[in-house]
Amino acid sequence: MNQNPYLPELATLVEVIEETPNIKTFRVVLDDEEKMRNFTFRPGQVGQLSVFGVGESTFVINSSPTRMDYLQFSVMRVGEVTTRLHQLQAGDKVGVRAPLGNGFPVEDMRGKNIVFIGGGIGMAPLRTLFLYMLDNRADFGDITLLYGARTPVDMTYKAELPEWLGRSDVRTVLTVDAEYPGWEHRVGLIPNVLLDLAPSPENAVAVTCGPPIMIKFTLQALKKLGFEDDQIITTLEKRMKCGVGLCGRCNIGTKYVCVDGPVFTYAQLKALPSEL
Amino acid sequence: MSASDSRELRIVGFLCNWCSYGGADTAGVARFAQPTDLRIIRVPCSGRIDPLFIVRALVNGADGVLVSGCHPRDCHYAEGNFYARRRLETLKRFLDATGIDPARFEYTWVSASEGQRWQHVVTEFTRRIHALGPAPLLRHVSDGAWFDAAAPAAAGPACPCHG
Amino acid sequence: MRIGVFICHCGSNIAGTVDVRAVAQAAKGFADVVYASDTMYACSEPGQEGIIQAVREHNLDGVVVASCTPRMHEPTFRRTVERAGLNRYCFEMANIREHVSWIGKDTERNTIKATELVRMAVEKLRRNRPLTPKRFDVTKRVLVVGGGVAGIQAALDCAEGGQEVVLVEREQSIGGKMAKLDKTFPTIDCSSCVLGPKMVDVAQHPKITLHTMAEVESVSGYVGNFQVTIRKKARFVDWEKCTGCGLCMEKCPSRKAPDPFNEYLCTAPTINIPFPQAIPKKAAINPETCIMKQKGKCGLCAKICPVKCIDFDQQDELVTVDVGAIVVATGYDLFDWHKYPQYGQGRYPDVITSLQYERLLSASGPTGGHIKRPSDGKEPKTVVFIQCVGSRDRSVDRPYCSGFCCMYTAKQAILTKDHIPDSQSYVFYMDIRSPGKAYDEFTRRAMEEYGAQYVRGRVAMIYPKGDQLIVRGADTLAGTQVEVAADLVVLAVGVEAARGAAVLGEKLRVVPDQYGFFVESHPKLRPVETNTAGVFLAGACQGPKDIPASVAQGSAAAAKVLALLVKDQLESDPQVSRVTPARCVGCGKCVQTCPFGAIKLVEDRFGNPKAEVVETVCQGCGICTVTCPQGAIQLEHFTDNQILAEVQALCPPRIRVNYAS
Amino acid sequence: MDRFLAASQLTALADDLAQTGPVLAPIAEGGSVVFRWYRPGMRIELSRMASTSPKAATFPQTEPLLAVRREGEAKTPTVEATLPPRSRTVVLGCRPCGARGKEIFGPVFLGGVHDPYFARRREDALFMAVVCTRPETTCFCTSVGGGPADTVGVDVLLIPVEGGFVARSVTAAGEKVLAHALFAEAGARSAEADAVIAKANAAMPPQDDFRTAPEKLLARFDDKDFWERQSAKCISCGACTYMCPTCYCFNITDDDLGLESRRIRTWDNCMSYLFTLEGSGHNPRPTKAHRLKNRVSHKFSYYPTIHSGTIACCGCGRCIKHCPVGVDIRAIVRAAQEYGG
Amino acid sequence: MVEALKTAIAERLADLEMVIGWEMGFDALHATPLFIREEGDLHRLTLGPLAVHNLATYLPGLKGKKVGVVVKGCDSRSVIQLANEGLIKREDITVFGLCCDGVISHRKLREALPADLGFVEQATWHSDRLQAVVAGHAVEVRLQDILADKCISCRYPNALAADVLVGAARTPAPQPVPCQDAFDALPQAEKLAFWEATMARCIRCYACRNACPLCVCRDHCIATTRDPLWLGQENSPAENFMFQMIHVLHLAGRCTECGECERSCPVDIPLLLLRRSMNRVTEELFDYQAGTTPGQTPPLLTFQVEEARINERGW
Repeated sequence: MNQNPYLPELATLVEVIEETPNIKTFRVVLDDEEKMRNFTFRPGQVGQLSVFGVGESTFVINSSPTRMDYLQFSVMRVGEVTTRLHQLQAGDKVGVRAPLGNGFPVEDMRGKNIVFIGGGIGMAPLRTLFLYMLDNRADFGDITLLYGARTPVDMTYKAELPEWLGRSDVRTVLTVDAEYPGWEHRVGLIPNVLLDLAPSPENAVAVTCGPPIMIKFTLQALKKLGFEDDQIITTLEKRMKCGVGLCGRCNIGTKYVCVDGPVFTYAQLKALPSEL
Repeated sequence: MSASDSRELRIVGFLCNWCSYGGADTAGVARFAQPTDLRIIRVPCSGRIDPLFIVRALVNGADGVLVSGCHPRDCHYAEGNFYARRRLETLKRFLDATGIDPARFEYTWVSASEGQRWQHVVTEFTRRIHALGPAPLLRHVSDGAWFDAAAPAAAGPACPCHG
Repeated sequence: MRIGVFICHCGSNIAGTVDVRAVAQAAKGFADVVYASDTMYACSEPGQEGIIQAVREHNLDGVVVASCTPRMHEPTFRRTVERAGLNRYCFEMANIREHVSWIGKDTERNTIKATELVRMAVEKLRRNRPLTPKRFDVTKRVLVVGGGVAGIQAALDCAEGGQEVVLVEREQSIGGKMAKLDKTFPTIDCSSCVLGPKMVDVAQHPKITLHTMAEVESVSGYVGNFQVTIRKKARFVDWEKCTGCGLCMEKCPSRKAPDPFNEYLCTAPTINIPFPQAIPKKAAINPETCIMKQKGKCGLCAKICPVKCIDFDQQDELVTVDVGAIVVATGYDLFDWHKYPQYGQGRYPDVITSLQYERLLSASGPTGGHIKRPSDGKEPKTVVFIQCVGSRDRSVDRPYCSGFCCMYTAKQAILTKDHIPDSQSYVFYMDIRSPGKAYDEFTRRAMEEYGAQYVRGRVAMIYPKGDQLIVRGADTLAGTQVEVAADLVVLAVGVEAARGAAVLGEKLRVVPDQYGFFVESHPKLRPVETNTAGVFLAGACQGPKDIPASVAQGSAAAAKVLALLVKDQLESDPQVSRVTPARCVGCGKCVQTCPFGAIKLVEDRFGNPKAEVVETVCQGCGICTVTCPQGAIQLEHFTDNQILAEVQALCPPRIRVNYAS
Repeated sequence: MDRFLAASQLTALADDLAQTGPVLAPIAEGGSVVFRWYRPGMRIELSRMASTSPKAATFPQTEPLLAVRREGEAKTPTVEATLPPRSRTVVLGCRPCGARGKEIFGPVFLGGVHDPYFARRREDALFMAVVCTRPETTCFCTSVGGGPADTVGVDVLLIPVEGGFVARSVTAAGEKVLAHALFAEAGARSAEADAVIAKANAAMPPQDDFRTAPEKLLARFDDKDFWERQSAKCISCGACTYMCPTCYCFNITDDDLGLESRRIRTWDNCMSYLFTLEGSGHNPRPTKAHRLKNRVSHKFSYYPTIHSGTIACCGCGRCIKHCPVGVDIRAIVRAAQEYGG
Repeated sequence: MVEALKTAIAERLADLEMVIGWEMGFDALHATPLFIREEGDLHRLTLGPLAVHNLATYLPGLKGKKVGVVVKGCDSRSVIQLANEGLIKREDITVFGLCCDGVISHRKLREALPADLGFVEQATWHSDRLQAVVAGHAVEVRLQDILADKCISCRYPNALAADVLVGAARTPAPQPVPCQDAFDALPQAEKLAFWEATMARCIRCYACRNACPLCVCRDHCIATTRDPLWLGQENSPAENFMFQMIHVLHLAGRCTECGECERSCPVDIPLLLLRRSMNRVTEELFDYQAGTTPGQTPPLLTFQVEEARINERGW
């Protein structure tokens, strides 16, 4: 990259979707039409969204490279930038620096059975890969999506769930932590539901993302099911500023999450110092 | 008065909502003419005024800062101006050490009914600030980012003891 | 954010000296402003509709109105933006009328100033966030403190309005000062005949719980949810059983108990019912003078009591009640006239207060309604009334007018003539203040029909001569010295805040003014509210008042209480402090300085102390925000960032965006 | 090429160079010696090492990155990179360790990613370093690959000799500067200069052998007790990182000026709690033990591991000398190396 | 004195997680904090004019632990103040107090030596005289000539509220600090110019803040937060100065004048000029010296309805 790595592309919010009380999804189109046309990225890569005058924050591009009408980011309101992002409306301008990071090892996953396990906002990085696989369905084996949230209210991508549930070429399972009026799907914690589904580790890759506590127990469940460390893929979240491996925040030992990640296999993570 | 003749200076007012802001309203209702330099920031109580707001304004180039609250014992929140009095007096007496003229900062008490007093306070304070003239401004630009050969040498007059 | 800015002409009030179009035009250039216009009267119906329409048309999520003071129309416009579908806190006002157009004539400067005030408002608004009030349940019960006529009226009105009432009175009976009066002006009707039935109503009303000989011990909580502890003082009589037969009073051997009801003109039996119409009509023992309590023997009352209700071991009792609102009606006390050297400072028994005189006039008083002077029981023929004793006198720090002394002095002069037709009254006065319905006519009658001699002037001294008192003063109208040889001197002693008002005020967080009267929320528009939500004022505790005014205020306070308690839930103002627990180090400085006890330290799940704001108690002063060095507690709607944004809007930092170009 | 600069001409040289571009020099000020942008009248002080490092020449504490303007009624933003203006920048009178320090930036800022701000400043900077004739108690440049007359990153070496300096060009750019009229023939002084260098090298204390540091530090990664003891006296300030010629961690923040805003890069400090604090409240380096571990390990383990053994430390000793509580990075690395044999 | 202290510490060490003292540091002119965890560490303990650090700074970070701390008179005030503000629990702390003869100012020492401190080859104390070899030159310096300014004006040489007091009590003999007097005498405009020039060399490393025993926000200091956003990150004189204003105002009525801010500053900014000025104000106004009386409320956390020393200004 020989251009200014700090310089964001101007982009326009084309749609803002309120997913949950504290998560919004932003659909973004680069103002430079040619750049938008030529924009390529790998599922799992991230982007930095700028609110000018406020700052930048990192989010995974959760749209699929196979559907390039817009780039999609889902944002949970936690800090200054995310709060200001939440105040934006369609038509407002933001800055985008993308793609950054490594993305999922899609090539290595071809021909394999894929198990997605997503919790809460952790569904965002899975969505991009999930859609990518749906659009290249023939390249992959069985696809299972287990998606859980605390309550139905906290579930993102509600508009798409019926379609996913309705597809015969994927198995979509939804769960919430506790009974909820009107909820017709599973009730139970993700790791428990996962054990219940018991996907086979044979020729399979598990892709998981979610809050730390969920990851911890999901890993245990996957081990119990016979998944090896290199069959488990996750994506990390770290405080980032530059996004290009300079500013010194997001390293775990010698690895910079913004450049060498955010996607790691569990085997790779185990080889790193324990500083998550 | 001279204030209205010369260039306007930057005077920031912090007024409590219940007394002094009301007092300024009362002065307005009574059409008590005042110099136009002052800009008022409304806060619920003089106890909400962090002395650092005043410092921030002065560092940013305010020529004067005027704080006004309810008279002692008349605070809407019972105690806010008692805390304010200690904080503000401490700041005022300290300012000299910073090199910022303490006369550029004043605090007082004006009740909601004291429109005339408010007019007097504003007029006098504005007169005082005009007598002092524009405040010297600290540099807001760091050397490191860009070297500007035209900028004055950073080493100004030194403290006699510290070289 | 998408901000709309509306610059109000206010007819020519603003537009006369501010170029409102220029301000609107400039506002279009401000950050996040997508719409700006000027409007003739922003607060008018079309003005408000215009705002709503613009919000919808331009998809605004924040509104700035530049018009008059926010103290006037902020609530109006908040409702407007709410009607437009926005949160009411996504709104700011710039005061360009009271603070700009009305105080300066220079249009150019006013326009610049107005523009800057608008920019300031925009910069603050950019940092506003939607706030939603919390809802909480209301306790449907009201506490009335003080059983004088104002408190009685408030209690009855509240009870009639369907609310439960707890009435607390310090003395043994309700009735207050009015119960001591003989007649009332200007009708000369019998005071106890007017008040008595109301007192009985209180006693009999099923919704009213009455605690006399009781005081408010402590108050916690907040509007809708106060917890009040009441101390019921030991009366050594079981009032459940006492029938008020009065047998004990007759037999009690210790009859030298002070008699406050009769203004200490006489003494009372140690076990006593203060007056025949007392409510409750129950006896109580004064332990100071009780032989049994002092010496351990006697017990005569216990022996003769037909219902065996005497209990020498009775202790103070603490009762706790939950109430949603509190009416303070603690009335007044008399100024201590002994501070004046010229009236003898108590050396002359025949110098008495007007309230003592009322007791002498009263048929239920110590003299059975015959005017007999204290020294020798003689009927006075010459009575001198001195007005403004402790009123309108800076030298004793009582610069205010007590209001009703002129009237009762006139009444007492009339009654004196009625009682003793050959008597002559003299009234020393400063001015006669009688601005009430049929009041001035009344004072004229005292002079003209009853022959009271009004002397305009101050009394310089009183000294005894024989069995008379020589009252020497000035007649400022005649420009001469006057001397009157009086048989009795009655001082129209001014009123002051009731004893204990200051202590009660602290408990209730109601601020007294410099003379101890409680301060109302607004002298004109909120005369019975206080600045503590849910606490109301009635009667003379707020300032000197006569009976009709006190009754009116009692009713007014009751109306406020009823309007409050008719709601099942209340909303708390969301402009309160909020803690960011991650930034709180638990040092407790905020807890220490909060005047309302609205912050407490709680432990987080790791056992670290963290400040927590009780939103319903927090009044939104922001003292805590300044106290917290790490900015972990922020007053919503007046956060550091919001105020700093205003500062920066006025004094922008002189940093440069691009040095290279 | 060798030339001679009389000690008395140093100020004249600075004055002259400052006419055509910024000059960063160690200035005596308020009892301190700090690198400042030289302006006539300032006193250059070479007798002791400046407390701050010369890294501001290539990596100023504040570097504006972007300017954003919103213009017109639509307020559409335009974003512009605010690269520093091009102008030759002379660092006059730093030590060889200070010149070497910025070389640590290269593989990072001009490696996988190209940082145009650093690149431009690096290209425009010319380092005239003074040879150290005597080591301070905190000096350990020879243990990390440098030396008192090290020429890495140096354009002109100023070798103190009787009456002034022998100015020895190391690079072509350096040679160009030596053409300046204030420089005289070096003549026999060149030999004197060689002797000074030899003596300076000999004066250095025995070297530490930090070659095993990368693996030994990593081996200590999970030893909480070790790092807690090592960091016990650390007060988590940023004196060490801000003084350090090689520390390059930075922060990026926006300044909102209403219609305009800017994005600036400022030095940041890995010893600060906020440095890695995540939006969720989670902090991967929550204690000073975690943070000191990262700082030491970055310099002596991670960086050398990534960048073919180069230690990200120039041995200037500022972090030791100016640490308010005397934390000694040498001692920590040694302790890690010695630990467990 | 040091032996008596060692004995006292040894006696109590079993009940304490650690005792914080000093040991010699990286050279003969620098001591450094020592964390004594076992008796074996005790032999490293040192005292004397090089023991400059205020070890009370570590106490808030060790909250909840039983800790011993060695304090000079000035440092002991920090312990009291921290306890008064509830930032430490006094009962958790064992205070080993010293009767202090004063500590050196490294800056004054540097000025007194023929070459920079870093060139020291050896140094030994002979009571109040330092004999040193620096850059090949042998020199002798008297402590009284290089005494830290805070020691010149010291009113509390003997540790206050100590659990163990070591050494012979000294009679305080506070003298005016010449550099403060010189600063005070400057015309106002020159003061501002002085700060502008001085703040230009500030690098915002926050050593002054982190070394300050009373700066307990540390990880949450508003200097580096965005909400609230008090300070821009550009290191201009104005922003650097603003940071010092935050520091000094947050310490108003709390500063114990231990001088750690000034001592820690790597670029020698004379921060005590500000601290002393503020302390003078709070003493004038509230008759208050922070950290001298256990149980006292800091003056800005309380008030009096009638302030004896604040005159309402007439208009």
